[in-house]
Amino acid sequence: MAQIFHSSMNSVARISVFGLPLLFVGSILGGTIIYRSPYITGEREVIDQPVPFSHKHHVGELGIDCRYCHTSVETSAYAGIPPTKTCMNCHQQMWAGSDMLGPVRESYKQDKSIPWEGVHNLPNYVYFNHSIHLAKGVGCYSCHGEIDKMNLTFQDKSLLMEWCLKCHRNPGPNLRPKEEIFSMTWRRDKDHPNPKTGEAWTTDEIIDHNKLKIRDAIQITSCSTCHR
Amino acid sequence: MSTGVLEQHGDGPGVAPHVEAMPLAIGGNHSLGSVVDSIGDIATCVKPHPREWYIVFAAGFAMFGMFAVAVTYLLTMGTGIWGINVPTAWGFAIINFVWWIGIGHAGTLISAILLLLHQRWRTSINRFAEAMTIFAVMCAGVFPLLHMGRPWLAYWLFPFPNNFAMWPQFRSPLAWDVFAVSTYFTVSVVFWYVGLIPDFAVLRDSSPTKIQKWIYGMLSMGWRGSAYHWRRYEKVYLILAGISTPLVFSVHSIVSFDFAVSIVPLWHATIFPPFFVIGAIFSGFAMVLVLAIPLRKWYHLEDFITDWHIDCCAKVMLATGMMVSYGYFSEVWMAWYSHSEYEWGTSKQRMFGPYGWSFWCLIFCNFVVPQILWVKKWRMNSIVLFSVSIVALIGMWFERYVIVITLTREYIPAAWGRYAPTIWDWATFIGTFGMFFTFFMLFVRYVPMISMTEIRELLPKKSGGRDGHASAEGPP
Amino acid sequence: MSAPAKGSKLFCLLAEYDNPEALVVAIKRAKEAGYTKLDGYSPYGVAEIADALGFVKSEMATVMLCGGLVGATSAFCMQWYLNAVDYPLNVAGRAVSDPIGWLDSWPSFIPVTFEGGILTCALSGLFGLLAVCGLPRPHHPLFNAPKFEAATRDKFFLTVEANDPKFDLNTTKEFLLGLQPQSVVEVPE
Amino acid sequence: MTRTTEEPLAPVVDHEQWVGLEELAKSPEFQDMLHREFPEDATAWNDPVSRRTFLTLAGASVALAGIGCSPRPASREKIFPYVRQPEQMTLGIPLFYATGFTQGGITIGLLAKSREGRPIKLEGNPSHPTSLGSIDAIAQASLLDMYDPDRSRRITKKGVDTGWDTAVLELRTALERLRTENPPRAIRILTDTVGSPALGSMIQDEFLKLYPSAKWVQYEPANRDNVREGAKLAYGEPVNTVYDFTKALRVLSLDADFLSNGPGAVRYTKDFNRLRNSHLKEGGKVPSAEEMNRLYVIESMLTSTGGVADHRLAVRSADVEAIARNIAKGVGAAVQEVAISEAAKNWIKELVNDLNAHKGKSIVIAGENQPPAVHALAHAMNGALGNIGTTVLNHAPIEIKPTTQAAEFKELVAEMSAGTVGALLIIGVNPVFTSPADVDFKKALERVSLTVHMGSHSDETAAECDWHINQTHFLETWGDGRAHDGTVTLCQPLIAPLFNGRSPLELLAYLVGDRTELNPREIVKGYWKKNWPASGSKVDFDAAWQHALQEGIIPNSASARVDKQPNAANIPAYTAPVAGLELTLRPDPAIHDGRYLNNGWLQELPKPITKLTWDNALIVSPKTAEKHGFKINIESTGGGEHGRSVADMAEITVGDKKLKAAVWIQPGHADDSITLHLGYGRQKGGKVAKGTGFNAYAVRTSGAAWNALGVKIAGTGETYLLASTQAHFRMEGRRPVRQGTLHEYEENLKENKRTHGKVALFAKVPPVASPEWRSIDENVPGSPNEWKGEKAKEHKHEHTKDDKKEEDHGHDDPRLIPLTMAPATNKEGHRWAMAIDLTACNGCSACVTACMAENNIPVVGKKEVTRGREMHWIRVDRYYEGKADDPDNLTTHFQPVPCQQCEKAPCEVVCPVAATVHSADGLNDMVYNRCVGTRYCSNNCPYKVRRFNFLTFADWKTDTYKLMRNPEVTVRERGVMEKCTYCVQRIRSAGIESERTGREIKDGEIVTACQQACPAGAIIFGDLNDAKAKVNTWKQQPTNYGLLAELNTMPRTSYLAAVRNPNPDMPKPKGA
Repeated sequence: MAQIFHSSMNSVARISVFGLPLLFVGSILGGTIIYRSPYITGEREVIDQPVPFSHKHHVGELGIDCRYCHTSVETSAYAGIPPTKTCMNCHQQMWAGSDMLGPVRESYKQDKSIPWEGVHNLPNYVYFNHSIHLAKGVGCYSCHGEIDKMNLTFQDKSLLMEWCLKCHRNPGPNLRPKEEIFSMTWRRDKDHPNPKTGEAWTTDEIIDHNKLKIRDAIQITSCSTCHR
Repeated sequence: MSTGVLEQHGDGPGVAPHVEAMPLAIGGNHSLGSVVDSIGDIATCVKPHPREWYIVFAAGFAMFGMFAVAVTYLLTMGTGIWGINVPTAWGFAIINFVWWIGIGHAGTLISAILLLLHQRWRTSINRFAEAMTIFAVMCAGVFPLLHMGRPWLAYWLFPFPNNFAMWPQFRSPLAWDVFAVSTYFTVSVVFWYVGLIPDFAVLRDSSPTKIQKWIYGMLSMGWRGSAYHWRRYEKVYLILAGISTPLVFSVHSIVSFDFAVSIVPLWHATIFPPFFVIGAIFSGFAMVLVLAIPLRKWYHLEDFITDWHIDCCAKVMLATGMMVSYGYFSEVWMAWYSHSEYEWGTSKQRMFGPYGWSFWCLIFCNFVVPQILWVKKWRMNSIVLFSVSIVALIGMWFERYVIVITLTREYIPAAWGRYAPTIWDWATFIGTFGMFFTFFMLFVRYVPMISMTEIRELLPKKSGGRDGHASAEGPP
Repeated sequence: MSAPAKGSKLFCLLAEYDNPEALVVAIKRAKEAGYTKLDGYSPYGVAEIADALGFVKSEMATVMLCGGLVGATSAFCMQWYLNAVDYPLNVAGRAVSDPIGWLDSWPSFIPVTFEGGILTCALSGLFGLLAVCGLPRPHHPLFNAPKFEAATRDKFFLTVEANDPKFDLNTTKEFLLGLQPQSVVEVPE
Repeated sequence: MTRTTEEPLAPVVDHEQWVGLEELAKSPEFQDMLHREFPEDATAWNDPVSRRTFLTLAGASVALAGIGCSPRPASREKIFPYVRQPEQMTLGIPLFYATGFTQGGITIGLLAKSREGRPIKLEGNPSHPTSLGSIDAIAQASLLDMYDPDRSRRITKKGVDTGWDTAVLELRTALERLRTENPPRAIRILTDTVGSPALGSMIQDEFLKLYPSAKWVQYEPANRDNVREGAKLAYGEPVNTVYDFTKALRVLSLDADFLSNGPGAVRYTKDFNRLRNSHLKEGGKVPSAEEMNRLYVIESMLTSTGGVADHRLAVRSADVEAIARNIAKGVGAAVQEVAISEAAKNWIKELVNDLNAHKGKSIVIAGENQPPAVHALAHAMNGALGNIGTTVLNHAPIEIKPTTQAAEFKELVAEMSAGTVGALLIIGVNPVFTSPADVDFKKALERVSLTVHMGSHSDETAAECDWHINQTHFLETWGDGRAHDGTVTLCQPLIAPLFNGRSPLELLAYLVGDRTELNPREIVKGYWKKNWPASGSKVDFDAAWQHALQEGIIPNSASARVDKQPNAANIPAYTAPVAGLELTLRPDPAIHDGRYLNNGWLQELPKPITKLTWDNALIVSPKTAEKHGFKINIESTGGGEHGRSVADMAEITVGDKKLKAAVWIQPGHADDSITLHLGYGRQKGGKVAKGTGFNAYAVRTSGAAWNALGVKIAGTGETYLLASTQAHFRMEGRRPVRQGTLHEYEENLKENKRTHGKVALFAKVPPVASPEWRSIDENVPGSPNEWKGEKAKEHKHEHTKDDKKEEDHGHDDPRLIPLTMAPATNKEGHRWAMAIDLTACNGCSACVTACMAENNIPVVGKKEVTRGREMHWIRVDRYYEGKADDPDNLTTHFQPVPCQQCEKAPCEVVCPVAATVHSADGLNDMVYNRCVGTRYCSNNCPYKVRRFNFLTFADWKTDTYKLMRNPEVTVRERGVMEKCTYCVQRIRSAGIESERTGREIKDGEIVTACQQACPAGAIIFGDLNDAKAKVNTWKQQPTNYGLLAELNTMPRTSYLAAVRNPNPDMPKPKGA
């Protein structure tokens, strides 16, 4: 009887037999990593806009309040993308001839919307409501990141369901006093103390201060809270 | 590889068995080598394949093609192409799923339970019964997948670390099903493959061409027949048989939980698990006979699959047929005795409602017809036995049909409806036959359909065998 | 097959028998003679050969038991953790918010626990068997031996390996020839 | 954002707000979009209205992303903000505008809900007398008509597109020529019944004045000629009679389906149910027979009204008059007795006594399809019973011009045939389809030199006319109208005309010319500025106008009362109708006279009694069917009882007119009578209307508009597939509907202390798991069985002297302890629950359409209904008790079944992916995006209220439907289960509102869509943890029971048993 296989086949065979289960487990784990990667979630991905609007300039440098443009953020589910009129309030005088603002003027003149690219896109079966988050003391910063430092706006967080749930299960760390909701610089540390205690704010102090109870995790992780 | 000693015959080692008094497990005058020649040469294609193989394979393959068409259309359009509707949200897909998985159970039962019970007659039929199991489970497995509204999301049924932080709901019998069926399939394949390792080694050494040697050599994993290996091997095989036995019971119990855990009248019954398991064995043995009777004729395997084997299978069918019939009686009795309007009302609907014919059809197929098998002459008649087996398969299909059709008339009379399959239901169902026979015919062609190792062990000592005495673990 | 080429290392001596009883007798004799690196080969499992070799109890039962227990335990814990701790949802009123109370629905977890145990038991059996036996090993010195292919057909073989401390080519060959084999051949590495 | 907190606002109608859409509709992109069959990305519609896109759209693409087709971020959607945002609009917050829906000249006031400039839902206007906050199925579904993609989109002259300006110019020139010809050629305007003062004035005061040769003709097929003629007989003038059911303890209906058809049906249902209340009175007393009204109905076809009657007599429609005469005689009206059957005589004997015992507190009402004599008799009876002025109030007519439409129409056709008509303006009617078979309108039309059709669809009449002008929907234009009592209702537009339609006001204004006001808003406002109802003080018109717009009505504008007593002298002499088969024609309960035939919601709405969808049929009684050998084969295939019925075809012969149609066998129908509904079988109805039903106009003659005698019927041997959603009508001893009489209620309440006051009579189903009342009651605070946690188990009874008897130990019965290992969850916070009063429900199905509109429920089509796959989240089950062939003693029950929101929901436990689980406030959440479609939940739902998207049922292609959808509700894709959620979007919105402001949700703040629509007020919704909530007072009624509660599902929805108030002296059914 002649050998059918070369001796090297022993290693090949063993690696294939015992490697298969590892490959199987590995590919699942790999998949879960890839599906959380910024490539899939679009995290920190800068998107070109018809007009290169800079939050850094308007918020960080000029200090315009969020609500000047996003008018319905405190009352409605949607923060609201400002109508062209809002842009023109200032830009009729300022930078009135700038090339960059051409599409804005065109829009105003022709009564045609500026086709902005959506940056924060939630699936359509998710019913996110801005107003309740602000009312309960979750600041813009918690979801949108340091928007005052963004030239072109990008998505700062993954917006995955597990990311939503992380806060819905334990909202405490993301709460802030209601005066600081729109602040981009406020952090919960000793540099921004509770004037009453002189220490960093605690969650309980914030809830007391805001005079609004936070519903427990069971309630706000119920499916119909976000999906209808 | 059966274990222990055939104590019921009182044979000690070295004592020739009372061949006259015993039914024949192996006919003819075989030696160790002739067993390899008669069985192995089929798989290595040294012996030509009969014309019937080509006919069955071609027919099977054609039906498999139809399955592909049906599935493509299903995935394009949605489950609405089937006859399901709102009171009857489960239709053919679940009927077929339960039916196929029930058929599969006979293979495991023959391999595992009969091994544990020291039944010598399992040896000749266990290999292809196991193959039947695997292909039947494959056919069964496609149905739960296809019947989902959004089958592309089937992976949500597995607990993998997903980014929406949602998990399967482990109280649902369907979540259990996922684990039961996938475990069952995996363990069946493992069991089958472990049994095949020494036979692949035989084929490696006996096949004429280099490519066959290479393939079988790889499949045999370099099996050499060392006594150390044999000892471990037999232990593993025995334990696999040991765990397969509760596995079979658990799998069909869990399949029955799909019904029994619900609150549908006549589904919500404690009798369902045993009733389903027995029914599975009944239909499985019928399928074994449907496969064995032609195969042994076409491949001239009468020496290995003897009349005794066939007779044993027929007796099992008769016994299990009576047991399922008891189940039918018990269901009706309990419904009446419970004094529940819903249970009894639904029973009446089942027997005399619009689908009453299917209930009586099932009584005829599963209770009346198998009574023929009391008569030994008819048990021994291949044609009668083959026909009874086919009838039993139909009957067991109707059993599941009757169960699913219960949905048409349950609690709220205003919501009562009807159910009828569409052409696409049939195409999918028949298509799985194509899938089954395609795979089975390929198995017959390329894999030894009877375990040569175990047959040789079963040979009398004078022919080099061990009288069927196994070697799992000797005395210390 | 021709005799092994000169100069190549010897793997073992291979004695051929045509029935298991003769092989068992030969193994017993070789054991008595003090050989330790012995092995017997047969086309089907013969209990007496392994017994004669002194390999009475295999380790596979332990391997499979451990595999099964690990699988079952992790299946149960997984279900409890996922449905009670990580995202405890109120399913048909069968859940309460506290994870321990949630164990009240333990009967629902039994099927998956059981299946998990069976699955890992079977897989550990398969992979354990291969690992313990040193398989897959498609290339093996024994396959160099002429006639060894009959080991899967109808012959029974005894090997004395060259690395046996008592092994000496000539005396061992003599000894083996004294055990009434049908043939004795040298098997190169 | 709920309606109760939102004051309806008047829209700012400066052109700015609407210009976007108007211009858009003209743009080629939009036209492309509308015409393209598969828009690639319908969301990228460069349009301010869809700027927020339609949240519902991307479900499919997102789901596909899940399998890796597009692993990249869920979707990169474009955002199109406004250029100038309308001031009162806040994104995501709905606005409500008062408007009105007109049918048959009567307008019901509505509040239209608008999201980002799109009307998405219609609700009743609480300030409006016809609505009082409720709505009927047709008005509700009229929303879909506006978005109907089959609507006419152009102005054509002989099929060739022309513009509005051209059209108006040419028409004016043509009319001018006719006017100035010598002699002037006749001009005719044909409209339906006009109740709009502005339009009436436009026609009468301006158009007819400008064109002296013009005449105005009104015709609609389901007209109220008989009512007007009857009033003339009784009063000498066509008074408009309004009934006050809140004071009527005894009601007799003479073939009148006043609860679901005709003017004021919504209001009448509301009023009727004020006195049809089984709730216990002060001191836990069952209401007496004098505290609850009693309804006697004499009719041929079983109707919603007949379904809730306490006593119903099924006779041929033609025989009603004779019985009416005898009753009238009995109550003292000056009429002669005539011969009637012995059975009827016995039946009316006690009826007459009962009516006589309730003088001034009863109503006799006659149906529109009864001849004038019966109406006159009804007036006479009301007069004799002293009801005039108390329960029966006569007003001046609300029609601008009350006419006898059939006669006028016949006259018009005669003129046309004679060739004397120079021009015919057909506005909003479809006479080619609806004219009686013996009046050949189509042929006559050929002899008219100028024919102009204005209509919303390019229908049968449009095809025969030279000109077609597309008409606006009422939600697209300004208008006014009058309520059933004459109250002026103002109708505001919600959106600019989607397809550039024009309103009749606009057309006439342009044709009149020389007007300063050409815009419909200016016309309506201008009219009312001149005609504002006088009141004592001086009115600031602009403020009053603004207020009226907000309220939707002009206050105190009901028509003047007419104080006259009826005169029985003019009632024509009785001629006995011939025996034998009769054919009764009626407007269809869903599609009316055919004008809504292209409305999928109405087509698929199971008709209240027959449960037929998508078709009409010749409805006959079982006996008549047997006599002629007709049968219905419930097919064993497909949906079967739940959709598929194969009916025999028959040919009926009325005079020389013949029609082949399917036969539907209806228990409760009078023998020797055939009922056929109008409106089906249209040739040019649109895509939805195509191929549905049989054209009843083919056998309708002007002489026998409603009722034809001497009809012959014969089977043709053919069969026809009918889609009926419920063919099985027996309860099979299961009693899903519990019912009893007041008397039985009282008796049982006395006897059943053991059950803590639960009425055993209503609970005759054997227990399965635990006693139903327990599992229901323990949820109700203040009930003796309230859940007290562990303490309940060791409950030791304080024995008093009187309750030593065994039966007082109900709670010691081991069977009475809830059989569950799982303790109750959700004890704190809100616990939403619903109760449905079966006493009140008359099966009108307004709830079903309201639910479809609110929850984006798809229409599946006839084929899918026959396969048992209709998608209604709430269905109205209909059962009969009694013998099917004994129509007089057949009791009908209606039971609306939405999701029961079980606390121990069987559906949840079997879902393998947790797609349906409980929310913290006890809702049975259905998470569409998690659903993989195993359908196990549907199997395990004993109520069968879950609906599955077997195919792609939702319309993802039609752009206009995308505009219509409620953005708060996900549109479900194929393969997903769906079901009633208690309108969770409303609950969550109210929850957010209350959480944001830190207040509690008030009882009644959240209303579900079905509850809101229900004219009968049969549905109540609220928080179980609020002890004062109305839902709790309902649930504490002894009649409260849970459907299949014996399964221990602990349903949050419960039912109040149907309690009737039959006359104990009435003849009992044979064998009873």
